[in-house]
Amino acid sequence: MKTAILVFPGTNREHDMAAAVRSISGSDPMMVWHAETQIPDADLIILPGGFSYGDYLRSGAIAARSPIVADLLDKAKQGVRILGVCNGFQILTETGILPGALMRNAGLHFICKEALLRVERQDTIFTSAYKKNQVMRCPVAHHDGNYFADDETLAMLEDDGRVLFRYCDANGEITKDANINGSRNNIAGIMNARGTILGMMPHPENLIEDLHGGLDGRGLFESLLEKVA
Amino acid sequence: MKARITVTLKNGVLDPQGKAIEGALGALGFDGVDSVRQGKVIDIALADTDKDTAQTRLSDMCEKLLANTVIENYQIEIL
Amino acid sequence: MKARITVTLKNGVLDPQGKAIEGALGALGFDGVDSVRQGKVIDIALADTDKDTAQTRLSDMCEKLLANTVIENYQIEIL
Amino acid sequence: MIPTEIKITPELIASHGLKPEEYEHILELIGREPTFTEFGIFSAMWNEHCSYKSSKLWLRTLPTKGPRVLQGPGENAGVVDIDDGQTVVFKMESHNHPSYIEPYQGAATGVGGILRDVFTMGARPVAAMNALRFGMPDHERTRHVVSGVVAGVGGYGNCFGVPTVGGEVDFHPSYNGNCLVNAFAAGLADADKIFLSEAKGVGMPVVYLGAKTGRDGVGGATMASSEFDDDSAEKRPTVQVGDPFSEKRLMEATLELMTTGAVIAIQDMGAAGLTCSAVEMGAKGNLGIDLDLNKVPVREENMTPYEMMLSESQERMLMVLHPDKREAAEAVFRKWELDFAECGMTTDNLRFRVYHNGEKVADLPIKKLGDDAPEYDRPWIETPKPAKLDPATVPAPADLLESLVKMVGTPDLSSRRWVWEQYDTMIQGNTKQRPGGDAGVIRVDGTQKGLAFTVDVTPRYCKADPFEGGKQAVAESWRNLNVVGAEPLATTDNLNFGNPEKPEIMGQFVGCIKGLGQACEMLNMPIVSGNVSLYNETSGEAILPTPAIGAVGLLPDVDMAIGNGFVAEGDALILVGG
Ligand SMILES: Nc1ncnc2c1ncn2[C@@H]1O[C@H](COP(=O)(O)OP(=O)(O)O)[C@@H](O)[C@H]1O
Repeated sequence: MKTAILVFPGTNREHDMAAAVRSISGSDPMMVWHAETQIPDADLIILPGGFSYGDYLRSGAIAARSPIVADLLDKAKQGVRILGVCNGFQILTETGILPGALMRNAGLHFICKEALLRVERQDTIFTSAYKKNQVMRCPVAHHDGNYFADDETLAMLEDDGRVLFRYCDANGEITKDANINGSRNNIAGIMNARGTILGMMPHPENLIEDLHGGLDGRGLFESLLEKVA
Repeated sequence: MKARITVTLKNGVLDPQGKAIEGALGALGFDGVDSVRQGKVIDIALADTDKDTAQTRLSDMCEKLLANTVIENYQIEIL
Repeated sequence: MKARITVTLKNGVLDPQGKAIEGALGALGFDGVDSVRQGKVIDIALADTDKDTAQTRLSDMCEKLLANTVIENYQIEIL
Repeated sequence: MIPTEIKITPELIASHGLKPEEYEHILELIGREPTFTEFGIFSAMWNEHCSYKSSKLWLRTLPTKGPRVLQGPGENAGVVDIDDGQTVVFKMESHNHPSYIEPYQGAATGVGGILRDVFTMGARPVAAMNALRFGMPDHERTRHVVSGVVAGVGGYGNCFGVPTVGGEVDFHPSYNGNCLVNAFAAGLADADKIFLSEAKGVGMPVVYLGAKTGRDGVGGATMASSEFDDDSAEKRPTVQVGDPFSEKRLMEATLELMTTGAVIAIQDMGAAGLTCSAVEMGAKGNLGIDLDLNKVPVREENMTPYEMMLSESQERMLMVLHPDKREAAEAVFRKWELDFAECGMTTDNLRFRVYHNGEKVADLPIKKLGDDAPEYDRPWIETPKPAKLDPATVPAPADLLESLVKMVGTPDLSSRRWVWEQYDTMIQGNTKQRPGGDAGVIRVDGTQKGLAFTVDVTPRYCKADPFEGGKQAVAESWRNLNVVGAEPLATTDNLNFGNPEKPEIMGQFVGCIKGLGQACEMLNMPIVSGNVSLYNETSGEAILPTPAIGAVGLLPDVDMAIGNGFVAEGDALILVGG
């Protein structure tokens, strides 16, 4: 399994992501600089968290116009697996690879804490190591994680089962209180129609070893890296 | 040539910043504030001298970068 | 009554956002962009019917909340 | 020889924070009237902030050496050995005044400044803390200051990508008009890859890297410079705006550059950026420096030499590079899209010479700028010991539970979660103990070792008894490290006091220094870096004496770190100590 991690000026969670990939797959990911025009052959492309271009103008907006993105669009069409986390998710929406937009958190503050997510489906390449409706712990650290899509888009996402993670309470209920950032339908992560691309705000890569106080994030990488026991 | 681009949220798109300002104005005792929406202005100085080319280039800039047309409208004003 | 408040950075204050946008426009091939500065617009709907009171209240709002007068200027326009 | 554009009047001298006798001393030193630019350079070098003229004498009494100390005070940050050829590099610094004027940007640029101090040494920042002190919650400005400062600390640190692992928040009326923002940062570097500010070699290029120079913070001088001001309709703001995105690139570029072998000496530009950094590099290396201001990247038109030399624009570095590594260096600068320019050269004449538009605008003896800065033995009076409180005179609370609930609800004891949830506490994936414990703990990446961090001081103790209060701050930080299982290594301090020209205030300062010095000595926690912030007063009222102590400890095995939560029902509670 070959993994490529895209790095933009201002990306800052590429090492966390690389550590997760290494820990679970046993091999080092390739780091790909945004100014390249070609992403090396990889089975999985990851857009990690951070503040690409300072998140100036809009989060992910300037990164989404980087040279490397033309090839990212091609790879997306070809069906290469893509994971965008946090700023990576914002970049995926800004490129149009995923629908919707990520707006300022409803509370306006940056939020860094552990959230609870409900895993909506088990039958995807991203979640096969989890159970359907499992409640997983997952850290969040973002300022612009408030997912917005218009009614029509939202209905399509829901009808097609493309919502993979939602903010929930300890019982797995999708409540207003559990919705840490004001996202529509408590959405924390969505897929493309083919189920090959996932964008999510929370950081599974920051909950993968005992030091982090939990292992709930591992499942995502185990699913993707086909290492499910 | 100078231009001002105003980028505002589309109707129906929730505006957390606007809402927060509305709340804060209320808390400061300003009553009768019915709604607040926040947007951006981008002031650009261009080398262009022709108004029409400038206009075309500016709307191109908006479409390609300055506005996210999924949630935002834009308006160009040449000053 | 509707009003638009435009808040811009004072001259000489560093505008990292504007600078980043300028760089991005250049990278997208838009040449001749001499400078970019980013500001805010705040659109307010007020219950007031008298223009003068509205104007006074709005500048009060700007001073107290909407603009950071240490680094920003504001401009009020009643629509 | 050098045109003097502006007459130096007593008012100008006062507005630059210099005393008439200090100006006399300048005249003696150079044997003529300084040019306006030279005058600005002196005022920058000789102000309290740069010269430590009121505190130096006392700072020398602090214990700064130890078997693990590789670099004590005097560089951008202290360096402490953590075994296996690795070091932890750390420092704490205040940004009090700017944070009160413009809370968000003031706090943000404070964080930026301390991060720069750490990576300038060649260390990648791995942990941050912030000690914050605000006025009373019901004071009209407090809410604005608190929310701005916290958002600013977070806004900068989160974007830059360093986990915040601890801090303090206190409220007291003495901070109503003068908040305190003390930022701490720590980084990791290999012991043989530490970079210092001492220039070496004659004829070496002096290179400017980072953001362009603007008129930011050219403050004490607004009055004077307004005479040049074309659009004086708008008073020039002197607030510095932080750009964490530039800082992140500046760090990556700096660390990458260091691996190429190009860097001989490096110094970040903090307060009075170009002046202090250039003088320091030259003076330390016994070399002169020539600067050509026309080469300096500028953000605004028609900047005067005075303004450029005093600008406090953020996210800038000055370095002396190997001439034969020019290309490698340029490639790094270009990759990270940073402005850079070869703007000067080292010389063997021990002069600090500045040129602008082909004219020499300053020509000063470089060593004297620093070494001959005034130093004062300010009169001080010992703080009278408060009368002992007789416990019998204090009525016992009627209802203990009610009192407890009340205490838990006070501003000083309530939860700080609202604050630290706005900070990224787990980025880099090595955080073991996030804020909420006694000390923050991180793993040293790629090893089993852990580092623990805490920042402490109880200002009301220091007010009551500066000596005991100083000792207590050190003892508490020592205990905080101990209880998470760390061996205390060393400390950094941030000494925040009122006006040192008042003997009572100077007495507080002296008392605290003696106390914390003694405690550091006895507990084997040398002070390896620090910062002094004086004149924290509003309308003659000083803040509580606030000597914040930042301490760092080492854990051989990070997994052995102990948290402060109860683990299981039925566990025994044991009270240790007396
Ligand atoms: N400004 C801050 N930034 C980050 N963490 C903070 C801040 N203020 C307080 N904390 C954290 O909140 C917790 C409680 O703070 P405090 O009441 O000062 O603790 P203590 O009295 O045990 O030192 C500590 O873990 C501390 O590190």
